Amino acid sequence: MVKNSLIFIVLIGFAVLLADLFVGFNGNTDLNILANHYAVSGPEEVGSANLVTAVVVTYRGLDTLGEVTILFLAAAIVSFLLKVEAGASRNRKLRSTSEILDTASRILVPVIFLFGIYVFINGHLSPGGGFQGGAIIASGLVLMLLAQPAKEVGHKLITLVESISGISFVLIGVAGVLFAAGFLDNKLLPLGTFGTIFSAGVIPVIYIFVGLKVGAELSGIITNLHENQNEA
Amino acid sequence: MINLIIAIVIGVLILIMAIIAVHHKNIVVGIIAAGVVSLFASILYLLLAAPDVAMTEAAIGSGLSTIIFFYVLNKIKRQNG
Amino acid sequence: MENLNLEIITLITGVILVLIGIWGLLTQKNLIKIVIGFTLFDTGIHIIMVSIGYVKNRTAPIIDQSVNINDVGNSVVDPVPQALVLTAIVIGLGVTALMLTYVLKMYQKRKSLEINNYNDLKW
Amino acid sequence: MNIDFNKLFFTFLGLMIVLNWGLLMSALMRKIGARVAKRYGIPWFQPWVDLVKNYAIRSQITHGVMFYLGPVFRLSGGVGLFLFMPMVFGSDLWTNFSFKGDLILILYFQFFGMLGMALGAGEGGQPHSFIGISRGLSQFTTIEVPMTLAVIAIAVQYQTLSISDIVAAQQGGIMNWTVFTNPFATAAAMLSVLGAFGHSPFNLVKAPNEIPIGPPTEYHGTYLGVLRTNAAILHVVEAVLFMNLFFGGATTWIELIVKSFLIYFWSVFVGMVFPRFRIEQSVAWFLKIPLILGIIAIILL
Amino acid sequence: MVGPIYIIAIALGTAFSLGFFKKANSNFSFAFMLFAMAFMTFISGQWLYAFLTQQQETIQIFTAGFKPPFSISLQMGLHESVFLSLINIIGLLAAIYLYDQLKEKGVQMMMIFVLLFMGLNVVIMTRDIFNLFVFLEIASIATAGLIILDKSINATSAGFKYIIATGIISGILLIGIIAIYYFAGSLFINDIIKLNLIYVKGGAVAVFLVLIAIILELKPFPANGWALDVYEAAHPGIGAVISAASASAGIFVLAKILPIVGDSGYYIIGLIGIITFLGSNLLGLKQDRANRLLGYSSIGQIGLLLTIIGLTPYLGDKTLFIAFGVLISHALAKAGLFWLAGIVNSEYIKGWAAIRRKPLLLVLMGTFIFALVGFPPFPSFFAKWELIMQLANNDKIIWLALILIGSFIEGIYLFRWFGYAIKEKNEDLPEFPIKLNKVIPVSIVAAGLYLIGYYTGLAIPEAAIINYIPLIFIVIIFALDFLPAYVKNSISILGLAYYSYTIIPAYFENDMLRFIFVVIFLIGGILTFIAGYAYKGKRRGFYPVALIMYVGLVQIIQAENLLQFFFGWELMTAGSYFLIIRGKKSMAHALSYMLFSMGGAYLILAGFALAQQGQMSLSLDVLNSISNNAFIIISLLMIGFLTKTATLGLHIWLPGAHGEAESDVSPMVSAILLKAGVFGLIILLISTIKNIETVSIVYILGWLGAITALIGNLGAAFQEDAKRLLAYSSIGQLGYIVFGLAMMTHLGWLTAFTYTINHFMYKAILFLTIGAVVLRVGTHNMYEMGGLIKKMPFAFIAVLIGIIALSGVPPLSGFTGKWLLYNAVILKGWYFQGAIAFFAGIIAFLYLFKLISSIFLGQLKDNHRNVKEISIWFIIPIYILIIGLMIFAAKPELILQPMGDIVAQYFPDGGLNWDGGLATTPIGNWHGTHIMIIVGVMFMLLLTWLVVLSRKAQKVKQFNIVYSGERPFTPETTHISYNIFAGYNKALGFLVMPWITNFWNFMSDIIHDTAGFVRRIYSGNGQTYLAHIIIYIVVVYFVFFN
Repeated sequence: MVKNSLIFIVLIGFAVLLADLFVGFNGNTDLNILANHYAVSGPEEVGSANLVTAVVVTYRGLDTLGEVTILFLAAAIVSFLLKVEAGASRNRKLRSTSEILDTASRILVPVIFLFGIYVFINGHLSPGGGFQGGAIIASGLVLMLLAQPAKEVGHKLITLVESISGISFVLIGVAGVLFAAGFLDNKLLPLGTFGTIFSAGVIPVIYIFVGLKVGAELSGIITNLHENQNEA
Repeated sequence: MINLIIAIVIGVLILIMAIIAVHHKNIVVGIIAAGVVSLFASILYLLLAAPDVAMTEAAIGSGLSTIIFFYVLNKIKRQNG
Repeated sequence: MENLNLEIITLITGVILVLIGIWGLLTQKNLIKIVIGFTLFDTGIHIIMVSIGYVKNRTAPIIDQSVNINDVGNSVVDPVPQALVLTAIVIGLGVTALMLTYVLKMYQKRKSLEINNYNDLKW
Repeated sequence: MNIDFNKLFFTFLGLMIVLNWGLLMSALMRKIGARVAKRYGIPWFQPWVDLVKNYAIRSQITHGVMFYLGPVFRLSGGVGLFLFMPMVFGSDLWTNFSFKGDLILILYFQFFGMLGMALGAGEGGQPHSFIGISRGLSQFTTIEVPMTLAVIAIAVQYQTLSISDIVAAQQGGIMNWTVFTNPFATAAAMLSVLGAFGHSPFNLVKAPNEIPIGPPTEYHGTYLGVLRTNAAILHVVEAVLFMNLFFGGATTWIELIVKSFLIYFWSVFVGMVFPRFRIEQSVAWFLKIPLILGIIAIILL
Repeated sequence: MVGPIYIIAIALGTAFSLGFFKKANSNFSFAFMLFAMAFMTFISGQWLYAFLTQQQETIQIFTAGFKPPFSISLQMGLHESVFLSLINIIGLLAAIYLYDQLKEKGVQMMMIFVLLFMGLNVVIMTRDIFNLFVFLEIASIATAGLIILDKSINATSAGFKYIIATGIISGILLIGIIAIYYFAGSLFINDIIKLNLIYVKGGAVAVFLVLIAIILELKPFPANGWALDVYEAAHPGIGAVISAASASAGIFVLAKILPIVGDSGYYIIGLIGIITFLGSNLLGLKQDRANRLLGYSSIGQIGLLLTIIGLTPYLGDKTLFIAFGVLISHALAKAGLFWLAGIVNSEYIKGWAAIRRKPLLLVLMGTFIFALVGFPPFPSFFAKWELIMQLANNDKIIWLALILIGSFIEGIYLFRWFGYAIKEKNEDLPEFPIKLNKVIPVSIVAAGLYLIGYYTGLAIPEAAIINYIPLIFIVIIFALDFLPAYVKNSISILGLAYYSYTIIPAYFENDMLRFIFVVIFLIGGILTFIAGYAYKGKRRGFYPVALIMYVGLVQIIQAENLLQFFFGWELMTAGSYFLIIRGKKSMAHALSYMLFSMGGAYLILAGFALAQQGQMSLSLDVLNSISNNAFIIISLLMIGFLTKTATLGLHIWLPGAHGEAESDVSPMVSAILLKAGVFGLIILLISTIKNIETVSIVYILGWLGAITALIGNLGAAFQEDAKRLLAYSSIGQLGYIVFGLAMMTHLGWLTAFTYTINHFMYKAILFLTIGAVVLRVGTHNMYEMGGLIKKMPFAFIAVLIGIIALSGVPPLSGFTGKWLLYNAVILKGWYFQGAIAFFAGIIAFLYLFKLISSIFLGQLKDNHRNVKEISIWFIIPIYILIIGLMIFAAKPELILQPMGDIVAQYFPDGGLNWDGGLATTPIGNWHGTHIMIIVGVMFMLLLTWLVVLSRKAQKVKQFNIVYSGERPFTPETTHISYNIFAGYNKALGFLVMPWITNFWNFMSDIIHDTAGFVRRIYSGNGQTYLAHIIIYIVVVYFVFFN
């Protein structure tokens, strides 16, 4: 209890710190120069209707690359840690799920997958993008696994998608250095007509790969957790 | 103004849920409460004109994250039993 | 009430959520509860970030019919914090997944979820 | 070095005088001791008899080179001290080779014989010699401390380390003697001389009962003769040293004989009165009273 | 040139492609990964090369084709390229080192490994603060992944602690970043810097959060429990990466964001740094697990770096040089040590004794330890030197002191560990396999340390004049270590002879003072080396270290500036440490030697630093004109030198160190080495002769010297171990020298010089002889010997002459010293001190007699019936020295007159008057030659007299003692040599009670107990560690902001 009181006091101290930090915060009334630039020049420079996407994929593309790398790392570590040592039995005795869930999942999963793909293809036009789409795809996978626990998910497929999309991402970035103004430069492809699917340069392409990659990585994490479900 | 009230209500709910998440003895309840915090947070994001973030938070924070929690918890329970 | 803006409310919510998260991190003995504390902490930070990017009475930074294409600078909120939060959320998921996997592995080895039982390394 | 044969002759003559006086003195002391103990005692010529007898003994054994050299070292120590000691003040002939070195040389040359003797005895087979030597060395170290203080005190007092100069400074009346001008230094030195002569209470080194035989017995015959010769010389030279330092020196041989006898008698007298100390007692004793006297002597400078 | 962006591309491409490979192709995938690492190294290396040699300009790399702040930009400049090269080289070597592990664990680990380095590279290059966050996160997560390489429970729980701690820290960082964005409206670091956010109320807090988060990533004490657990639990190969590469990147990041903080950040960082440096090293003292110890040391070094960064305002443009020196030493040495830990594979530091089965590894370990502690010729030495000098120049004395204290504490545990490696029993320890892929990286970093050390040395003008050729000669000797001892011995002698030939004549012409010392050092060195021929086999490692000592000694003599002097001093310390630790039971003694030497060296360093303060020069002449703090400076330097002369209070290392050393090492470290302290003292006193403070200091010094002489000699009298006896005797003799110097008169100094030369000769004679005897009989204990005079007459004569000389009995040269001493004392008026010195001199007889009689006289022990005379290779140098001694005794004026001329430069009055061979002072006179003749002639006459009388003396067996009245019952009792001064001990033993040893033990106990108490904060509970982090943030915040 003494310890908790101490922690409480420390937390109050921390609260004071945060209060000092935000004491002058009174909401923004205007955009700062940077944001204004993105808002005003973004559409011309990048051609993406969704400014967040413009920032995420192009202006701060390196962050995004880092971000998928983090997921990739997380997936790799999870896979490494939960990897079944050779020789361990893969004794699977799974309870069967209900017919309804099974059937529903058979219909729903492809729809979810398609939705996910839609979300990341339209990332430069509407809310959503690679991450959201990838997460949606992974959710579909979860549903599938819930419905059919015994289903062997193709690890190879996941890895293949993950690797190819990752390499493609990097290659697009490098292509930007070689053929355009810099790493991950958007103008590698023509900007197209503002507001259409085939616009905004390489953003849709990148987002596709991001979406696939994130989807694959999250799926990887989940399947790894799933597969060891039954081994004690 | 309506936005303000919704924000306050949701804010309070978030905090209550957070306290439940931290302090409830049942871990399952805790995990769900944490998921609900994320869900409410995504509503806040919508209010704050951040649909992208809201989507992500909903899909990842309250969705996948909670699922992973449950997977792990489930595994732990099985090993126990 | 005139100072009470939407973003301030959310900011305060975020700050308190951060504090609750830290409280959970520091006081809960159960490993999974600790991870829950961490996710709360993370979510709190995200809320703070988005609040900071908000500009009063503006729309999402997506140029569609509701936005005048010639006056974007005065009609949308700051896209930068949102972009950052997107990144941060995904990172948070990665970290959470990792933590949980570690917890799982620790449990497999020692059959305990009490953090006090993992004190072998010390001094 | 130009060899001055005249000088060498007188030096040798002086050595003979000292030797014979030393032998006689030891006989007198034993006589006095016997009389005090209500015995008749030895005849006065007994030391000469002993000496001749020892030198005459034919059977000789040796335990090795160092054993053999031991007495030589010992006698060299005694003779060397004599050589570096001015005997009679004012006489160029009786000052030996004292101009080659000073008081420091004398202080350190004392060890020459001791060390050699210790080593020689060490090579013998007799275990007791070791005990004796270790005790002797132990005691000797502490004797020297008050002695040194006294020496420093008078060296500072007279601003010289040369013995002849010290004697010269004491000429011109009894009140110029160090014993009166610097009584504490003298007292310290006179107490330490008790140990130097090795009479009771500080004679555990060659204690007749505990170490009945030790080196003096193992060193028989000629060796013993050499040691006896040395003892006779050394006692006189030591007494002369104290005489020179504290009692105005001697301008004639007669004065020398009288003064050295009295100084020597002082140690015998104390020995008659006090019982023997154990070695740690004597070590501690020398570091108390004589040391304090020596320190006072220096503080008073 | 290949653009830096390709580092990212190649790393990511590799990591993503690795997924294609199957486990069966693990060799191929490893090669693939290695290629990526090599390519990254190549890119950074070529940029470094361009910056260094081609005046390449710093470049900015814009991503996405937009200029910052609109897009993320990277920067590649000289500093970036240095850090990238360092990190990538370590990465490449680490990958090679981890070959087996990575191959076995599969592609995931390889991916993680590559990504870690990708993350670190970007962290260094990026100029965008959020990008910094993302890649820091990559690095953290990758580290967390690497930690669990072996999946053990400890590794996993450590990984959990790590990930949750870094999670919190990055959360804090994120809050700070978003707040900075709010205040600055930009994420571009250059923009943020311009805005001076620190002056905005909330902005300051935002900056603080970023700063504290970066600092927390660097694991400041005490909020670093999580990191320590990681170091302990992770595979050492990973520990190396974390300690060397990640920490370097962290330091760079801190430097990068520091301009945002502005000048006010320096103070915080400095304070945090010094607390970390001291705290971490202190706790390291109690640590006996190797990996964790390395963790403490790593954190300590980072603390030092933080301190250096924090002191930037005072260090000025030297900061970079200093930080670089410390960092590079830390990174390379720590990586090397971690890798060694992986090879040795022993949990506890005592188990490292196994390492000496592989001499190369031991040498590598030594290199790293010495580099960490800051010995020459490593970069840390020069860095530390500059650091201390700059601190002194800016009057930051407390910082200076704290840094030296911290370094000292670090030295304690590092050398304790090294001592275990060299000396702890290793028979029971398991063998460890030795693999080429593990040894090569370690060797490369060690070579790097030497190379970089050489170049850092060149960067300092004062150090650039150091002659490295002798050191190269040593390296060659070292490379020839496989040759038999006699070959190396010959080479060494030739080397020293040539060295002597090149430098001695010049000194003879110009500088007699240095001439004396250089002769003692070099000629003494040659003589002791001759004895080395007596050793069979290879004597691995002996010659290089002995030569290091000699080179160091000559450097001290040759030194023209303070740095050179200190360079030589440290070199000499290092060499002698290795010599001393070669002894069979020398572990603890070598440690204590090292600690006193190190402490002394740091005092000297501090003294030098303060002395040159404000003089803009490092020449030795600065000592002449000390004005401020003169008392402190002179005292510091003096105490520093007195540690080497083993003056009372600082002497406790000597008996063991000299006593347990090898037979030909004892004379080196006694007769020769101790003179280094004397030389230092002489230089100091010459320089400060006119300084008012010297008067009071030398008065104390005089008492110290006299009492040291007494206690040293008394201690010797009670020894049963022959070599320890001589060791104590050295303490006493050095006490005389110090005493003589302290008198600050012509005669006093002449005494000191005489003793210096004398002690060199007779102590060399005695130590060589006794050492040779010990080699024959196999024991140091005098009571286990006896009667050896018949077996080794040459040895006996040598010892006899040695002890007569040492005791000061006329006519040998010891008396010269005594005579001068007492004349000096009386003229100076130091009567009591003189009396004490005299008393000490007489006590010398006790131990000298014990020495010679116990060993050579008395009864021959049964097991020595067949021993032979000591080796001819000992006899030769011994008798050469005896000849020297005799010449000095017979013709003292040959040496004393020139010495008088030297001393007259400093003390023109009160010298000796020479009239032929007759020396006179105002009070005394002495004719060495004549006394020798008189005594000789008299002795011969008397000997003849005895021989004439008893020429037929019959040689009998020892126990044929019929002339003694009493026969011993058993022969065993006839040689009494154990505790023969029992009575004396009873009376005076209280003087040699181990007060001083107890005092130092007490100090040591207190420090260790403190460490033991404080380190309980590391409870092992991850949650507690989190609490530490939060508390740390709050406390630092309130300390600096309110």
